[in-house]
Amino acid sequence: MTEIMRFREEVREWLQAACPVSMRAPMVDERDDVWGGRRGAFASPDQRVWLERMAERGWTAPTWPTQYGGGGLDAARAAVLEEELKRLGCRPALKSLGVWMLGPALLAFGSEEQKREHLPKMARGEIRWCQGYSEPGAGSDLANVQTRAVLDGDEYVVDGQKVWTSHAHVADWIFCLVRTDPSAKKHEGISFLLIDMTSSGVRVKPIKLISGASPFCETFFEGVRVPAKNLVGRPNGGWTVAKAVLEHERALISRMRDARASEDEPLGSMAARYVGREGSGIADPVLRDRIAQADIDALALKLTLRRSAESVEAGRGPGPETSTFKLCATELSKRRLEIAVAIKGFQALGWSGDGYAADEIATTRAWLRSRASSIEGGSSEIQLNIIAKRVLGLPD
Amino acid sequence: MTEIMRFREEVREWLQAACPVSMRAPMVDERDDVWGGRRGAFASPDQRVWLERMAERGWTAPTWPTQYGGGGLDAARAAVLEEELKRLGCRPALKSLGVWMLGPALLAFGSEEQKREHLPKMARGEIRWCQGYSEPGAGSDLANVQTRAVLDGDEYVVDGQKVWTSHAHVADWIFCLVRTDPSAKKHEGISFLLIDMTSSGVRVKPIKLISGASPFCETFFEGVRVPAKNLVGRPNGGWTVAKAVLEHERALISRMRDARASEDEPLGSMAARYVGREGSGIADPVLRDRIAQADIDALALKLTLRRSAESVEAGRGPGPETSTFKLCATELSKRRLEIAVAIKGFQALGWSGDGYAADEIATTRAWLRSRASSIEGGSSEIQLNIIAKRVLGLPD
Amino acid sequence: MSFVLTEDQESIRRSAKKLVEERAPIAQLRALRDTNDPLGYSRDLWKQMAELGFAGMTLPETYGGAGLGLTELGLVLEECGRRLVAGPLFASLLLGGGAIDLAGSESQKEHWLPRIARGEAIVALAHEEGRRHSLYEVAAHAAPVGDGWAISGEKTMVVDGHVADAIVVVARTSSGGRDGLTLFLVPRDAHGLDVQRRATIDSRNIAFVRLGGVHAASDSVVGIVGRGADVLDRVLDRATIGLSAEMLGGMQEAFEQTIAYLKVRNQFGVPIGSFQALKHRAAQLFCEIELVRSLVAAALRAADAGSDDVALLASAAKARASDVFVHVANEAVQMHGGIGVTDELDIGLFLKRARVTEMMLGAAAHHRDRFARLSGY
Amino acid sequence: MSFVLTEDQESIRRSAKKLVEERAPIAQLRALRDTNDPLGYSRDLWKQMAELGFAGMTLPETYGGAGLGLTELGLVLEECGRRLVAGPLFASLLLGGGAIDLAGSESQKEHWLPRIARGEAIVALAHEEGRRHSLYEVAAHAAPVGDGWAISGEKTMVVDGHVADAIVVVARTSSGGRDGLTLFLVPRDAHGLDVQRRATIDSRNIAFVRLGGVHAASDSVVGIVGRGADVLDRVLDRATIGLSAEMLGGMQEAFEQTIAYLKVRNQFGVPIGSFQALKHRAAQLFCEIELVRSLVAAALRAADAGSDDVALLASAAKARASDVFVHVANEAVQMHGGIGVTDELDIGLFLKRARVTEMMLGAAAHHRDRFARLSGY
Repeated sequence: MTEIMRFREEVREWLQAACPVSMRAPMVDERDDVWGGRRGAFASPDQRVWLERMAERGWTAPTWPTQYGGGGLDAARAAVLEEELKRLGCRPALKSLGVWMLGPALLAFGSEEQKREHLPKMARGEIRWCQGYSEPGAGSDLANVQTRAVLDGDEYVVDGQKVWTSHAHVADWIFCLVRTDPSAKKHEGISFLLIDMTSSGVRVKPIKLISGASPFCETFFEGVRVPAKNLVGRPNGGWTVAKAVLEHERALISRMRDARASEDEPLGSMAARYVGREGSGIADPVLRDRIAQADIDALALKLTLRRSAESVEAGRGPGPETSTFKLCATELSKRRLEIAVAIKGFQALGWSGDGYAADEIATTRAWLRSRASSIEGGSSEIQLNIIAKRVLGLPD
Repeated sequence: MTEIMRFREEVREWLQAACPVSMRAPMVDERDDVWGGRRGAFASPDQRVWLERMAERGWTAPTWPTQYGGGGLDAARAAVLEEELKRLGCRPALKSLGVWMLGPALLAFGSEEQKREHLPKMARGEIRWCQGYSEPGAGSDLANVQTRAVLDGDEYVVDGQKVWTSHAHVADWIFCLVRTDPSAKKHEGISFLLIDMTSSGVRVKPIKLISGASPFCETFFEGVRVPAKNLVGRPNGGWTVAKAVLEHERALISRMRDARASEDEPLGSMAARYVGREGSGIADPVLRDRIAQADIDALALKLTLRRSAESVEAGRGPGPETSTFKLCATELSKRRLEIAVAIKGFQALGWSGDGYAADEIATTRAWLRSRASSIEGGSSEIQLNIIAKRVLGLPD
Repeated sequence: MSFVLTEDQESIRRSAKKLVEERAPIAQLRALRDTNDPLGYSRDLWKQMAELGFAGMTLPETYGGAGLGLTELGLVLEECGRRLVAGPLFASLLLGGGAIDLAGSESQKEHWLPRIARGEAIVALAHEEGRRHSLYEVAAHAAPVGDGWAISGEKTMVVDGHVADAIVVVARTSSGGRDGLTLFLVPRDAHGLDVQRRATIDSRNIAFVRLGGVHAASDSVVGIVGRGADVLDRVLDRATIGLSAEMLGGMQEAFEQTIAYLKVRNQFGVPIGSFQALKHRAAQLFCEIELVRSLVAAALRAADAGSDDVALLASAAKARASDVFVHVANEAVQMHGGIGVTDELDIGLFLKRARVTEMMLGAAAHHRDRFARLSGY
Repeated sequence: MSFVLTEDQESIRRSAKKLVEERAPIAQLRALRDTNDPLGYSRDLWKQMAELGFAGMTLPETYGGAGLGLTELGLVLEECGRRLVAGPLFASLLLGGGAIDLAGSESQKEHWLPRIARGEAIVALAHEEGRRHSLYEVAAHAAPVGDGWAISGEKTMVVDGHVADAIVVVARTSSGGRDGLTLFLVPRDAHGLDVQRRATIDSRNIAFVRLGGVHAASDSVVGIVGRGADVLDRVLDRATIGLSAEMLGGMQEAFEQTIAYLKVRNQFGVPIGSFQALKHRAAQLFCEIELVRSLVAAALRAADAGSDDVALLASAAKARASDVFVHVANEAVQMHGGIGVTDELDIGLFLKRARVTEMMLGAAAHHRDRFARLSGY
């Protein structure tokens, strides 16, 4: 028996014993998500137990070094852990922007002190992080950061505004891009700063979207004093850190979207339910043709993700790029939700109240929400720019 | 009775008497076109009679001054003439790039000598003109003229190459853009030159298209000597003249395309013929939906052309621009021919020979030919640029 | 028929534009929405529209109307569309009022039309039942009872139903598809009539209507028993054209707001309107809107001229308006970027209105199907 | 099943690429076309392909084949697609040969398969009759006569029919749709068999076949009388997947040529590839091709694994390959500008090939319909 096989057995046995039964049931709604943080509550005692047990082994951040609260696993073992979690149907013990996005960047660019201070709390779910990149004048032009941070003694004084800071109203800390040298070139005067949200002068205002309430906020900084040791990487070197984080974000968005879409009712049966059948097919052949097209595209995207993953695994280069996935996934998701709206017809026009089933309102809100998917995390236009430049090598 | 009404009666009587009966029958193919020129032959004696009679009254160029061989009519009378010609079903006595495109530019920019020399021969169909604008390196970037004209005494010596010179192999004269000042800015070193195609050093080579033989040629100039008096407008001022000609060309292309499309078999009946019917409609509902969309768009385009014409007539400004028409007309024509190919299926894959009906080969060739329509006369991309800039006022 | 507006038409357009710009900012729609206004429209604005003669614009002068054409009403609806005004004009004049005008008895006309024209009464039309527009699939039925009828069934998408004084209800009086339909004029307070307002994404007034054996007197029939489809066809053709005019205004406004934004929003140090990819997309939208404009104008004029091709043009206009409005609104949101998906900006309201109007009276595919049928293929 | 190529597969791809690049320039296709070559393919190239083992690649080793999978053949077909090679490989191995391999009698296999594998014999399949792909609508019929059959009817789109040594003909032996079809192996010189080559836009070898009471002995039946559809389904699924692989090569090549052109063609003083509108369109084409690539790869592997979803994946791949190849070719021509529509440039040949392959074995809409049916809606 190889070491890996032994590890697999160990994992399996441990999971069988450690994962509460209720944490193996399919997730129903967002209350089943555990985000941690000082203000985060557990919806059930089992959620707490499951998180604590996983965190204890460092398996909420399996590949991080153990001294920072991680599991210290190599890629092969981490894959085994993931497979076994999936096999048992275990829910994620912790969802965490910190673990997914900030952590890897800190490991690469952070000081020893920063790693010891922040990584273990992330891995244990004690501190919840949010991201402060976008500003009103910095959408696609992300480097156009106007939020200022001026060094005053051993503290930075931060003034400015961030937008699209997801979950800022429930987060404990924020990682931010701030301008520390206004005279330098756009990308060269930016620093990467960690800010405690409880600092004086931080104000958060939720954003309402066309789809209704949202986790997004505007976050305002007025004379916020931040210890200089919270700067990650070198001063004015924040853009490098930011880009590393962005790569993770893009991959994340297409993965999350894929997971969500798979929970939906297939368009074919939705259409059969709403439009009826005629003979063996949906009664509306033109709609049916559109659905088939969208289903084929969804299948193609799923296969492409797998093809890319296999290619990376085999060390045969990256295959098609992250930008491709983000673009295809969001554009397809918009298209599928437009079809869902077309299928549900008048019943997809409801905002709330009587007369509309829960799944009908959900479809409508999801359709409206989807319009943002091709804007956030790098708009479709930005993805096309990236593909044209980096993949196709077309000139500027 | 107003003067206009009297004029209408005169015209009607004259046409009844002057237009040979065979010149009132619908046109069948290109042999019914009369293009004139030294090398142009008449397919029937009536063609010659009809041209001579119309030219005698100056009605082949109704609005030109009489001293240049025109009819001297004002806009209202010219409209009456056009209506009466249409009412009687008269064929065009003369088709002429000279009359349509070069003539108006000569009237605006030409010297008195040039007008006297060239306009009457155009109007009488004695001289056939072709256009020498495009070059291998000057496609969409039309001003990138490389053909050189160097003044040597009272002659220009021309060297270079033109492409897409339609009918150059049967034309008598060509109007050309040539570079007379290589050191000036791109648009400022160009002159507009008239060149006799029989000059020594002019060579013409026909171009074969993906749709087969074509009226297009490459035209080569090697040390061709052209009298300096053949320069139109001021030296290095040719771009102004060229633009005036271009405006006419764009309008022309969308008009010709419209006329041609109207002769085609409607897609609906074509589909009924090839795909069959089921109940009251075409047996393939998805194809039927595509056809309806294309038919609605064709209707919309026709109405838009009419709306614009009425708006101009009423002096209420131009309405939507020429660029819009050219873009919509060519893109729609491509789309309709793709549908026609889809309808005819396997029968639309023939290039020649047995097994394919004449109309099937015609559809196939027209489809292939249509791919050039969105490239020639200002590509779709150029039209979109123009609309964005001139109509929408978007910045450079 | 001419596409060029007459002096009178220009003047109507101007006064509609002025009224809407001054008295119906989009903030009004927001306020009605956010306060959960029970009426759902501005009574004040409606009064002013009536004073300008809009409420009875296309009704005969003998009944207090202005005796004008659909072309003129189209100008007003287009301006309303630009500010997302969704007052009772469309439903009362073109749907309920349209049915009475076209097929009502003398006494029905005398009773209702002058009040509609003065903006004092609103008459809705209840014709939809399923999840999408399907005119002749009517399950609601009316059974003869004594000297009248008892109507039972359910209706959806009844525009302005909850503020209507009366509702013209389509019910089946005998079996069959297109045949056997009858129109009944049912007063709002009829026993057994239950009207529930629905909260839609675009805050347009839409109601659900339940008829539980509603008694309708024999003189409440609009037109001829069993021949309701003939009336419906004509009423809905006119309403479809009017709705397309409203949609034209909406897409035009969303487009203009987007072009304006492209000129002022800077990214990478330049206005985003200087990016060629966005320029080309904007230019394409311009072309599409111009094509819709021509179809709408032709359909309005054909209705006034009583041409044979009214139905064909109505379907052509609605098919294109539906697709283009949705496309323009989608692009408008995308080109606005992040701010475009916030509720704060108006552009999202156009996205929502686009979807609702797209489905009302038949979506694009429905009208392409009808266009094909009318074209004989 | 893995998407990553094994060493052996990489080596097959390399040798196919090398052969095609060295021995099958597009000029070869032009020469065949312009000289009206009676064969329509290069016998020399075909011989070399056979020597490399391509001609019998998927046939069992017992019959002289290489015993490899469709995945391997797909690599060869993809490379052929890049240079528009239209030799007998596809038709002989996947269509006619495919039917014999799948359902032929022992003696049919023994007679034909080794010869196919050596490139010495070509066997075509005659299954199309109408103007578009419609597998079970077969009018050609076979009547029992003595100890055999008399076949009459007409077939179109018979790939490589005029150079075939034998043709597998689909004929009806009893009424019904899918039922009652039988496959007959008819030698080229059979009495009453008339094969006419057709001149198609892409110069692919396509023939029209007329059967005037052709006599077929009872041992010429391929498979079971009346059960031909079962064989056809499987043969055509494999052929559809193979064709999609060929199309993938074609679109990839047209795309790469276009990207190269965008980098070198200057207008307005800069490479046209620097214009954002063209960049975005090119990036979109890239994504579309990558999606097709995944479907084709999955379909090839499913066929080799004998999965349940071979038919579903075959239709998915062909549906997307058809649309994307046409789209890529259209864009390639447009982006090349004037030169793109001349016969001188190769890009137009891809446009033509795209259309022919799009329609062969069913266009996109046909396969979307099939995909929907197989998906149960």
